Amino acid sequence: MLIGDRKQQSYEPRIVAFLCNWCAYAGADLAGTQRLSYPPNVRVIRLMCSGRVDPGFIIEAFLEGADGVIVAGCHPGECHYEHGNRLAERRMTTLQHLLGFIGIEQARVRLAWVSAAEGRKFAQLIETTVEEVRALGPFQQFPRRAP
Amino acid sequence: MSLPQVLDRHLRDLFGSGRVNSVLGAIPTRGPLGMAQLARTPEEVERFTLSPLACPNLLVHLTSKEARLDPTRFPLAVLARGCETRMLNQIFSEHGLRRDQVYVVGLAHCPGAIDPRRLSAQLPVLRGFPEATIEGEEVVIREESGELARLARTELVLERCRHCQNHEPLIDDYRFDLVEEADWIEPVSVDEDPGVEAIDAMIPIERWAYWRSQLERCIRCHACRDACPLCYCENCILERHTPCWVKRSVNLPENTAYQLLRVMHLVGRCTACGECERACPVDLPLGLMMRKMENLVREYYGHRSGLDPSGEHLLSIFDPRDTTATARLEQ
Amino acid sequence: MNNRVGVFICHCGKNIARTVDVEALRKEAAGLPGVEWAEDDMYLCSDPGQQLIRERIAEQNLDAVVVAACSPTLHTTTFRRAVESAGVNPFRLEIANIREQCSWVHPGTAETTHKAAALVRSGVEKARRTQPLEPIHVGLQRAVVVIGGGVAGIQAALDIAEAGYPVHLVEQGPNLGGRMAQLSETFPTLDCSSCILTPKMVEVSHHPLVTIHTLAEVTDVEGSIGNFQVRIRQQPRYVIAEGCTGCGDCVPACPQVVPGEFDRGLGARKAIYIPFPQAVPFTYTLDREHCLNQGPLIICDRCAQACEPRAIDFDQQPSEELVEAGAIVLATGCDTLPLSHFREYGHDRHPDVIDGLMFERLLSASGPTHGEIRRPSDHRVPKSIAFVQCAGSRDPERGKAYCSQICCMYTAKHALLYHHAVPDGKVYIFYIDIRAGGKGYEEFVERVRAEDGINYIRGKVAKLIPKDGKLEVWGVDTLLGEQVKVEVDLVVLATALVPSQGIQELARVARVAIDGDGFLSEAHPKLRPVESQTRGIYLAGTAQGPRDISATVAHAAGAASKVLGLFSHDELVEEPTIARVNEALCRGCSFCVSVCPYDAISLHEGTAHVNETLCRGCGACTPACFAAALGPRGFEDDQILAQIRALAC
Amino acid sequence: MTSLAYYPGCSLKRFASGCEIAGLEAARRLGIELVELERWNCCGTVFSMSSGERMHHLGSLRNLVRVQEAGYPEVVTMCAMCQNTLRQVNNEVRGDGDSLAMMNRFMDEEPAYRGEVEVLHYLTLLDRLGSEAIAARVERPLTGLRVAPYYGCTLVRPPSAGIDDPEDPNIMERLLEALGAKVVRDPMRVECCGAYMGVSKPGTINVRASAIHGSARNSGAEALATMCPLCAHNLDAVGPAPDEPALVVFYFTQLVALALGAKPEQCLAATQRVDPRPLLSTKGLLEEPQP
Repeated sequence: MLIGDRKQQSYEPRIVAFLCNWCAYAGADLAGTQRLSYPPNVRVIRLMCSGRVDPGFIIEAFLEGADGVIVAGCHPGECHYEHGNRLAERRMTTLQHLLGFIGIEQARVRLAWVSAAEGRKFAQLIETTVEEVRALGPFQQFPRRAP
Repeated sequence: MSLPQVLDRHLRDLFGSGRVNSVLGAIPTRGPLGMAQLARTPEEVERFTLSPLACPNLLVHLTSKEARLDPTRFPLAVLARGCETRMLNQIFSEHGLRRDQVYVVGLAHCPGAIDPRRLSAQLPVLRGFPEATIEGEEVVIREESGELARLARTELVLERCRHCQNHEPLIDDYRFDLVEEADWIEPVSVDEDPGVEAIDAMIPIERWAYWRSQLERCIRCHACRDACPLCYCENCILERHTPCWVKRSVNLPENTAYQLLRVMHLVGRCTACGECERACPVDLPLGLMMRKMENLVREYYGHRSGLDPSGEHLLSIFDPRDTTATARLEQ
Repeated sequence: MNNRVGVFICHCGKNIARTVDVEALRKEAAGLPGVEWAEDDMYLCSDPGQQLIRERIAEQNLDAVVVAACSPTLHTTTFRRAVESAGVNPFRLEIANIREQCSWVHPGTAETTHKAAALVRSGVEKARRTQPLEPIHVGLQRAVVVIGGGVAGIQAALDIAEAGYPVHLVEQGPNLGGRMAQLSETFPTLDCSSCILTPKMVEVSHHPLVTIHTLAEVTDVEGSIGNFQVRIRQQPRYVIAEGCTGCGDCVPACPQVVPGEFDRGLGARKAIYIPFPQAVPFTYTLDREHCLNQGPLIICDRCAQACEPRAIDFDQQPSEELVEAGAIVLATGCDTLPLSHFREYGHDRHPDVIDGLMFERLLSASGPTHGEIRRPSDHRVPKSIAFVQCAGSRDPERGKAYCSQICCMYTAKHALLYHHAVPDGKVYIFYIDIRAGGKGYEEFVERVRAEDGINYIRGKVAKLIPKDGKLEVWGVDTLLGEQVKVEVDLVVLATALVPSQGIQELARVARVAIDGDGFLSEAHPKLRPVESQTRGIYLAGTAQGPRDISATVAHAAGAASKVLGLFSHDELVEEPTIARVNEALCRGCSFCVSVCPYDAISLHEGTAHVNETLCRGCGACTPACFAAALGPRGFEDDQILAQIRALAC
Repeated sequence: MTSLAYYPGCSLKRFASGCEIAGLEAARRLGIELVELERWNCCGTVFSMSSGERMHHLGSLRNLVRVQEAGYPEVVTMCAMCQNTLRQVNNEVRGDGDSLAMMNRFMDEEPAYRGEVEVLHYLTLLDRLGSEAIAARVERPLTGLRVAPYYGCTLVRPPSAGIDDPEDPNIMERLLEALGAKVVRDPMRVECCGAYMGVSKPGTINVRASAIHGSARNSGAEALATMCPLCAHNLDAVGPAPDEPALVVFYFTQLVALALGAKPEQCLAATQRVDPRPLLSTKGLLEEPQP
């Protein structure tokens, strides 16, 4: 397998990002067309709406090896499906507090609003998240599933 | 100590009038726990007891697989205390059961239920069929030979009774006072929850160290899930393999995923009744997570499950004012 | 599980190949479980590129395809057609975005290729779990309901009826015409407004395919694009339309005199009336609110006596009608900011402070003063007039933040028409900026500015002080840097355009979005200005925002063309990526019912059911259902979990 | 007899004492006892508001601390400028915790201000009682007296510290109707009287005064009524040019006291250049009220 084993190199956090198709994913594309640069630690999964993100996905991401998770959707009031982002807000908030309660740092899960016109903001979101998760260190709470 | 005369006759009338096919209540057992019992005939009613020592998990028998496979038990009458009527409301609001399937015998002026573990910790020598009555802030334990002990109520009752806000049934078709109106004094409901506060005070590493030591002991016997009156899914995703959310192996990561997913499926529904913790064979402090989440949804969204039989589910709606600290990049 | 997946990696010239080691990526992809074939190519989106994919599908008998190239927003349809033409279901195509979200934003290091490999792995895992999906075909009702009988509604109705489809034109007022019917002349050509509007009104009233409902309102809208059920509530006119010949004998007989809404309160009308002579339908209306007969008790029947064809019927009842329609056009027009809003101008205590629409009525030959400009207080011809531009517009603190677009032009027109009527009259126009962007508009304003007696003063008006029968206008001339005090006989405020009354309620009923200022929200401000955010409901005219008559007509014609585009298909073809319920797992808890923004899910005998035309596939219902009994095709739990596994390690 | 904290302000103790005497008497007749604060200092006048410098606002803040110490939830003031300054400072510190904390630290010998005091102008106090309650206590209705209320600036601007609509105030009109007077709604009632401009450019006050008096006279008024000592000084003490006729300028409290049946010397204690007695006697408003 070509994948370098992350543990030997200096610690590079692995971030999984769930982006909503209409705003955050388009914002990420815009960062590309603007040729901005941001760390390659983030791997994107495209969903139709941030309202589709099941709290279980975040738990699975940690199980499978992620050190941090981003869920990004449209700004409140701009959701393509009216209020998918508002539903995501309650789900992610309750999940963050549950994870925090058992000792998984809340900062490992970040919910953010990025519009299709905010390429720079998307790049900045990636940078700050990677820095924050790097500061927290690798996900030590439990061993991950073998790839 | 069978049922008081008035209640006994009322339950028999329910059978007589064909209003119910069965009555669900508690019967005394050796030692302080009591057992849930489904009376199918009027005669079996007289075995029931209202003793605070006999408060088993009744409501799980309304939504369990057996209940679904045995529809003849409905319509069913249930002897329900305040907290149990709150759970009934939540089940009705989720269409787990129709309101007309359950005849609610509301047990009013509920002084609380004794926690068997706390009682045996304080009275290890207890045997036989003890009698217990709660008088104000004191619990009096009696045996045939007379009064055995007099202990503080808040030290003996279940955790949910210490925080109880519903001493009176929220819904009922018939009401019966456990304590006479004359000498009923509203028990003190305690706010602080040392267990949850202790963990809140910890820093993440300490919290994880504590929960790691607990979750490592989980044997994935599903007792917590099967004891929960709200976990009545046909094919629970924690057991599904396509897609596979939680793998079969019993180890720290899968156990953690199992409990996190179970709790997330109860957020906004759970009434913190504590039955999951009571059913756990390895004594995992599951009640801590449930009470933490119940406090959180009340503090953040002003949501208390089970107060309205037609209430909306917390995570299916939103409020324009929801601006919790999730989108930190915004601040 | 599809186990014969073909992975095609695009160089995109240098755009991907510069920072991603395409060869290593190809080797990596070839070794992935379920992958039968992996190949790279310079330009996959080109015809040779697509031909390459088609050939490989045939050669290697591939059952799913992953294209690692640019963002799916660019070529998804292109590649879907390519795979479909080679016999693979178009929804078994997955695109890995290794350009915008990988090669363009990361340096040419090994880590970038690792990331590209992970994205390809994720695409493959999802592709292996895709199901063949067929687009959903829904029947289409080829009829339309146009709400609003002004020039926008009329234009939309005519264009659609001309194309051969039935139209229900619903107007709240007693007759068609809307705002335009109240105007005297129109800028910049000074055409008589009713002369150019009446032929359109007559044409629409005689068109066989157009059914006109006046004194009617839409009270309920059910269903979705292609299959709306619209409930129209008809208020009683108390005059039998067929019987009424329009002779007008009833009017002199009626004892009840009432301020006329059509004349904005400047003129009076009887309880039985017709708003203006060219009204269509040309039928009188009895306004029971002001008629002496209140309720069932009839104490005065003079109009009935005077009506020779016996066309008055006091006990007509409201009626309702349910209309099937495939599309709805909202053309509810606009209103102006009420004068009571301008306390600093003291309107409520001074009749000679009026708004632009009232001045139009004074100019109009069918108006209360038969075209002679006379001021409301003492009916004398005003010797001097002050026009106040931006009254309530471009005023975020006390009024509306937006520019109402048409006031500069109609004020110039008012000034010119007044100058023609009273050559020695003095005109002061207080403005901030003159906006004359249309064809021939700037030239028109220059022509007005050149007239002597017309003074453009750049500055806002602070106060109006009534002073012995005249009005002292306190303003400022920012160009000269001086305060200005001018005494005039009449003040005309060019008040801001605001959405029409009742738009809030109609938007709630039709479930369409409204913007911050109360205008209807368009699907996209630049690219989809005539569509609402609700599919199948289109917007025409000032209901969507301030615009002049020519822009309104063009906007309405645009809405009509969208409707005709929809009706040109035999049926509606819907994206198949909508939610599907697994009845066996559904507990009937209805959590999904309350979460759906489109009310697409309902409970039938304790099991959830998805209305395929309403569901848009957002997936908000899936996390709400913890029995995981429903999910949008194309974004199912197993696919996403597989993607997480592929990406997280 | 309800009692409220009362902050007089400097002018009401000297130049505008007539306003205070009439105001206290009228309040007493309406069953309100205005208890003057033991210690109070100058409110800093509108001058202090000209800069955002927090140190200049300590004057008003110290007065609010005095009210808080005395334990009253509200403080009443008659002078338009005092209520304007006190309310602007109150709004400011309530909205900005940091500067309040800094100011509290600076005034180390004073207890910290908690921001719970409400500042109430005398007119708002009367308006709160309601026209019926006031009309019921009128013993000498001001019938026939044509009065034009004059607000000036500090009673209504800025809106956050104003007691009524800055463009179209109505509070004095409502109260005058309750007192039986003939209300004249003059359009110049919210125009500036020239304020301190008289100091640097003496002529301006005459110009402003003649415009205001002229407009009120055109609207048919015989007298002006104001609640601001500075406006009263400019409109009466300075007034229009000597050769122009000038209207009587009352403090509004004088009219209230007069209507409620107070003795004339209590109502006319103010030093008015244009003597109000001839006007009042023609209206029969100087006799004892009939029982």
